[in-house]
Amino acid sequence: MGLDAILIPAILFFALGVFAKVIKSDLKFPEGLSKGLSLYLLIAIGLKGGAELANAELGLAIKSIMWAIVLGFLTPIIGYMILRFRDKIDRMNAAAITAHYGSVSAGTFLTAIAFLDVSGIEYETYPIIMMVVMETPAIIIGLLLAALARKQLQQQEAGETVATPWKSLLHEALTNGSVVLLIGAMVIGAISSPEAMEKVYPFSHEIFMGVLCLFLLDLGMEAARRMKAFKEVGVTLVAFGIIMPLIGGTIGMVVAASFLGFGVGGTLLVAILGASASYIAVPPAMRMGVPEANPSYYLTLALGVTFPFNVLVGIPLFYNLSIWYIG
Amino acid sequence: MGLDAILIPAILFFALGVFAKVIKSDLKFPEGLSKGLSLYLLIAIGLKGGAELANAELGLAIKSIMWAIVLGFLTPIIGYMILRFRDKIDRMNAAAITAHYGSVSAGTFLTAIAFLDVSGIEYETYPIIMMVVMETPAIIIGLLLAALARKQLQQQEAGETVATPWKSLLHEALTNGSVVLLIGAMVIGAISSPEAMEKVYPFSHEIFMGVLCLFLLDLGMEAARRMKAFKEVGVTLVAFGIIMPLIGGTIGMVVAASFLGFGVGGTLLVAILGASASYIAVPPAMRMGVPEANPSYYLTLALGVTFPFNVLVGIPLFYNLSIWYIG
Amino acid sequence: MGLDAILIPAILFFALGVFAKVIKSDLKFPEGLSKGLSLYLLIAIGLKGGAELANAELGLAIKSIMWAIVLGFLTPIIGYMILRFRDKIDRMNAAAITAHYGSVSAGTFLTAIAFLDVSGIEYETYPIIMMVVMETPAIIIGLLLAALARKQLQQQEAGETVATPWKSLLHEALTNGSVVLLIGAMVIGAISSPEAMEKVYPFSHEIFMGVLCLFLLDLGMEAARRMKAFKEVGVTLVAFGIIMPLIGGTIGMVVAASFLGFGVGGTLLVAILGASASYIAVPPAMRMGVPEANPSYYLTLALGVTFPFNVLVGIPLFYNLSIWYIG
Amino acid sequence: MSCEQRLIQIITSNILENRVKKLFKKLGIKSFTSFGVNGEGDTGLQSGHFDADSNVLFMLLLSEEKMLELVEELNKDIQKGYHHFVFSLNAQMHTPYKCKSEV
Amino acid sequence: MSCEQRLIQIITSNILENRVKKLFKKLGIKSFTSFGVNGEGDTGLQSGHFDADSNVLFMLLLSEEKMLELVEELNKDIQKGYHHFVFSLNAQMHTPYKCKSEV
Amino acid sequence: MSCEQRLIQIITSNILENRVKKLFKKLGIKSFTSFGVNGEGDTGLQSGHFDADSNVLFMLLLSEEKMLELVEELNKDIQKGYHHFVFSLNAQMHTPYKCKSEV
Ligand SMILES: Nc1ncnc2c1ncn2[C@@H]1O[C@H](COP(=O)(O)O)[C@@H](O)[C@H]1O
Ligand SMILES: Nc1ncnc2c1ncn2[C@@H]1O[C@H](COP(=O)(O)O)[C@@H](O)[C@H]1O
Ligand SMILES: Nc1ncnc2c1ncn2[C@@H]1O[C@H](COP(=O)(O)O)[C@@H](O)[C@H]1O
Ligand code: NA
Ligand code: NA
Ligand code: NA
Repeated sequence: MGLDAILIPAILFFALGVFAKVIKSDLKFPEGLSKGLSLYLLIAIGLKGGAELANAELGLAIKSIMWAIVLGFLTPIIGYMILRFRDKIDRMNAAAITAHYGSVSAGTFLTAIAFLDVSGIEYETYPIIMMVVMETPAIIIGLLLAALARKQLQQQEAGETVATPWKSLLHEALTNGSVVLLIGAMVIGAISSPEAMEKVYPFSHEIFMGVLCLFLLDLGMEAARRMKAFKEVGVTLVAFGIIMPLIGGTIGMVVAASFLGFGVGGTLLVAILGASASYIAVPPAMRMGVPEANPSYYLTLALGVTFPFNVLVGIPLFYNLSIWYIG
Repeated sequence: MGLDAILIPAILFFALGVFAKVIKSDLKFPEGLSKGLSLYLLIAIGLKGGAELANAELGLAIKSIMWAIVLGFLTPIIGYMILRFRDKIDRMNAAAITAHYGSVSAGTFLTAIAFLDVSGIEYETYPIIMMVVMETPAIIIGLLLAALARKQLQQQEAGETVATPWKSLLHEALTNGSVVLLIGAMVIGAISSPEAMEKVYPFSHEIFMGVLCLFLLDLGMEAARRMKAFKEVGVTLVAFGIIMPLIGGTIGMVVAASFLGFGVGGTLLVAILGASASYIAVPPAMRMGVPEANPSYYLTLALGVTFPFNVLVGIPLFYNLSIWYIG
Repeated sequence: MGLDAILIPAILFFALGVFAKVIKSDLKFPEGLSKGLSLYLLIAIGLKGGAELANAELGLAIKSIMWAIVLGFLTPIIGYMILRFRDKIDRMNAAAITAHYGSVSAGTFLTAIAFLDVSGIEYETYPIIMMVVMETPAIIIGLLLAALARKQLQQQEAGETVATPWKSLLHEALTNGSVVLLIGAMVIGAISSPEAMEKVYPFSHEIFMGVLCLFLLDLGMEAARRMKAFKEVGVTLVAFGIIMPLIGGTIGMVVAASFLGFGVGGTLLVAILGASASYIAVPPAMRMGVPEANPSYYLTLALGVTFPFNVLVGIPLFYNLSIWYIG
Repeated sequence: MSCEQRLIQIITSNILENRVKKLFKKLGIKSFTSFGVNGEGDTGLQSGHFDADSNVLFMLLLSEEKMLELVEELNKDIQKGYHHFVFSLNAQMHTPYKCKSEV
Repeated sequence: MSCEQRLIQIITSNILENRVKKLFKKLGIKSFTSFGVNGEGDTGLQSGHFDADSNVLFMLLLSEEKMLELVEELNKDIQKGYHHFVFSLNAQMHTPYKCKSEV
Repeated sequence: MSCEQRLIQIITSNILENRVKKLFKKLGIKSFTSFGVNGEGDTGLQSGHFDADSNVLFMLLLSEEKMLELVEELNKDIQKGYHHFVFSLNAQMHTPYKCKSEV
């Protein structure tokens, strides 16, 4: 599988976005367009997941959900240990950054689905449910690590101990807009009658791929814009943004293939769940819950490093690895 | 007909929007998205109405239009008398508020159409023409009542009499953006050749239901946000926001079934015309023509009380009432 | 071919937009919507052109491109000579204005395609490639004429000679957002597999005509808004805005029919390439490269005069002329 | 080169946008800046969903005298019940050719 | 009729919008204007693509005392690490009925 | 804790946005706020439909000296024919850590 694999419109539009900014084109999206597109994509994927859920095997669904939670807790802890190795990155930033890797980038996940759709490869739909589940555990781990760090810092400084406002932070994590939208759309997709859903399909299914192209074009420009901050972010973090998806993706692949018994398609999707870093659900939670961390770090990593890496390298890589691993 | 009836995606998305705000989610639509969606919906419904109009029976069409005008004049007058009973609400606010009930909420009307479409119930299309017609009479009544009130107030205060600038106010009412868009799209739908219209259908018809879902999601959030103002608005007005649609809807039902001879589907639609309160066309007209009234009152009522009431209760209620009434 | 020809939804929506502003309706599009719509249209036309390009005859494609370049250079020079006749318009404004006429209005071109599609008339697709090519030569001519003018002025004033920053201006012209988007979408359309493209079609092809209607509605309003500036712009320029498309369109027609051997459909499209004036790609280049010119002039001409003239008169006119010319 | 001017800002409902623009025209004011804003106030929530619940903010640099004329016109409107929220600040204009002309 | 007030402007992340509104509520401030802005600063690029990289600007006309109360509350937040960018200017309020009431 | 600064506002065409940002970079200015606005002026209607007829407003808090440097740079541009609309106001900065650093 060569270059051909990524010659699908969605990925090409992403590349076009990056290219436009690299040649310093003045191409620009109007305010609000990307927000609108990402609302659309979350609803569409939620409806799709819900409709599938209605036909899902309960046992495997529950098993998937449990593994999703494990993934969501495990990846950030590994990430944190890497970032804290030799005290490279301070505690607060390490906590905030790694939380992003425990969660998921819907854009990357959808690109992987587009990749499978266009290549005509079948895939299990449980990963869609896993994606929804994975939005929150990572946030909780991030807040927890930050709270611990905060305590340690305050003991060192012997200053007054500021209690972490757990209740409001957890509320924030669980009522995050994208979480509510995904779960809501999923429930609607599951309880609506198939006839009713069919009327929504031209909107949610048929134009989906085209809307994804538009979204990725914009994200390509945004990724390239973020790349300018590489210098400020430093080589350690940029390296982390490439190593972490490799680790997370490998764990995801093993979980999907060995523990959930998925085929190549489903395995690629879980690998991408593991590999990708959230840039919609987690950043707000960290802004709110870990104000001491610098948003520039985590946004640059998630959008400027890991996202383009996954779209351009991660998807074909884990696709080939999955074929090899599953045999 | 039980809960099932409202388990259609459009209504579920509305409920999701309300739910999101009730649990204080930070879900948010970007600036301009709802304005864009509502432009789309007006165009789509206009085109549909126009295409149908081309095949309409002239006699029944004219009869429908005349009854629409009657409804548009009658409901606000009834509403005004209710609000002025024992001087509960001052004249200016009473005039401005009731004007909204003589006009129509396109969102509610479209939800009723979605309800019928999904349930596979046939309906007459004359109500679409009636909807367009009903946008203006109510505005005129509102301005008239306010002008009378203004005169009375000025006589009491014995101050200088400010003449109501009728010409500019009527111009405003008749050139209101949504009125122009609806009538314009209707004319275009009527005079364009069927082959030409077919090229527009994927946009105006096929993705319609999905766009409506998105719109209702946003309106659900907006309705919930408005509910917070209940306290300021007071119990009288909130009660009015529930009683008025019951009255208006009943009148509409009788008109449709007894005077226009519509079936259950068409009767439901006219009932909803009577029951719903405008939040797009009338508020601007009142802001302009009755500046003395408080926009917070009429927006809270139309969007925060009557709209959710109609979507969640009114539609299934009048559907069942129509079945019962028609026999 | 009478009035019938322009009774297609796209043109009717344009007329509705003009009408709305003429009757001073408060109809308004939300911020960013027209920018979003025009991004969509550029992508859709680019993809279409690219897919066609993959099947194009190389010889004719190259010949078309060369004639496109000739057209792009020729029309602005003719325009400049007209405007400078008896020193009617100063050099800087003449240079900036005529550059717009060498380039193309995508909106007009798409309306012409809609016109052909709806009328069931076949057309060559080379004009789509020509459209992309024509975006830049005109900009270069405009900058060149302005640079010459600047030199002359400075010699007259004996002031310090400000060198024209050619490198940055050419960079600007070649990396202009709409140019990058069009060429990028074209390349993507050409290299993506037909199966992949098919998934994008519901978005890029099927809803296309409807989106175009929405866009033209907005542009109709904008055109009417610009017409108010007629007085400031003066009768010479307004006349120029009508004469120039007649000249450019005639040249385009001759090129298409006599030198490229196109049928009526393709000839109409090239005539429209010649007749139309850019309002997306060229104005930024002129703002940047010819700051001495008044944007009010060229925006009023391109949007308020030539665009409505072409949509309402030019398309049917050149259609009939093409039939007559080709015989 | 710079000069003293007043920066006047007017926040009003989208619906009244043209009404205010007509006042500008009446006073011969040809230059202004405007943009959409949200807000809350006596007239409730202006959340920007529809024209009726959107606000617009006008920003104008004017001479003190012109500003006072404009304030007077706006106040006539306010007395009729229209809610225009109007305030002004001292500003220094730095665009040279904007200092020469009045208005 | 006009009166002296302070115009305070607060630029913060979209994410913190509700946090700031709660402060308004706490201090009994019911009227304000807000709109979305982009920016760059110590916390990097805020390009307006997602909620997390969008800013909001609050604009309030307040009495000097009320403004100081608000600044104090905001500074408590800033000490916790939140990035609120806050500044104020002298303004003259021209809407008559807005001069009578405090807040 | 607060300090005196200048609030400078620059209104220019969207097309010139990057041009102005380059000036910021040249002067070592890393923090600013910006948003899209509409307007009318000598160069006609800027109604926000396309990039070419949209305006952008930059808002910067700077020290007096830095502001004058920026104004000087902008004026060079203005002399070339570019239409930047530039004015400034006295402001008081209330975010404590923004007072320590210059720029
Ligand atoms: N004190 C204030 N500070 C800032 N903006 C205000 C203030 N009062 C009112 N506004 C704005 O003016 C609009 C109308 O105010 P009101 O007439 O009080 O409803 C509101 O929606 C706000 O955008
Ligand atoms: N000096 C400044 N002038 C104008 N806006 C600023 C300035 N510093 C910060 N900001 C705004 O405040 C936001 C947060 O700033 P910061 O905390 O420095 O990242 C930025 O995104 C800008 O919108
Ligand atoms: N007196 C003014 N007050 C407010 N904004 C202005 C003023 N003059 C110009 N502008 C803004 O600056 C832009 C360019 O102005 P101009 O160079 O006069 O066309 C306009 O589109 C307005 O947004
Ligand atoms: Na992950
Ligand atoms: Na009604
Ligand atoms: Na041309």
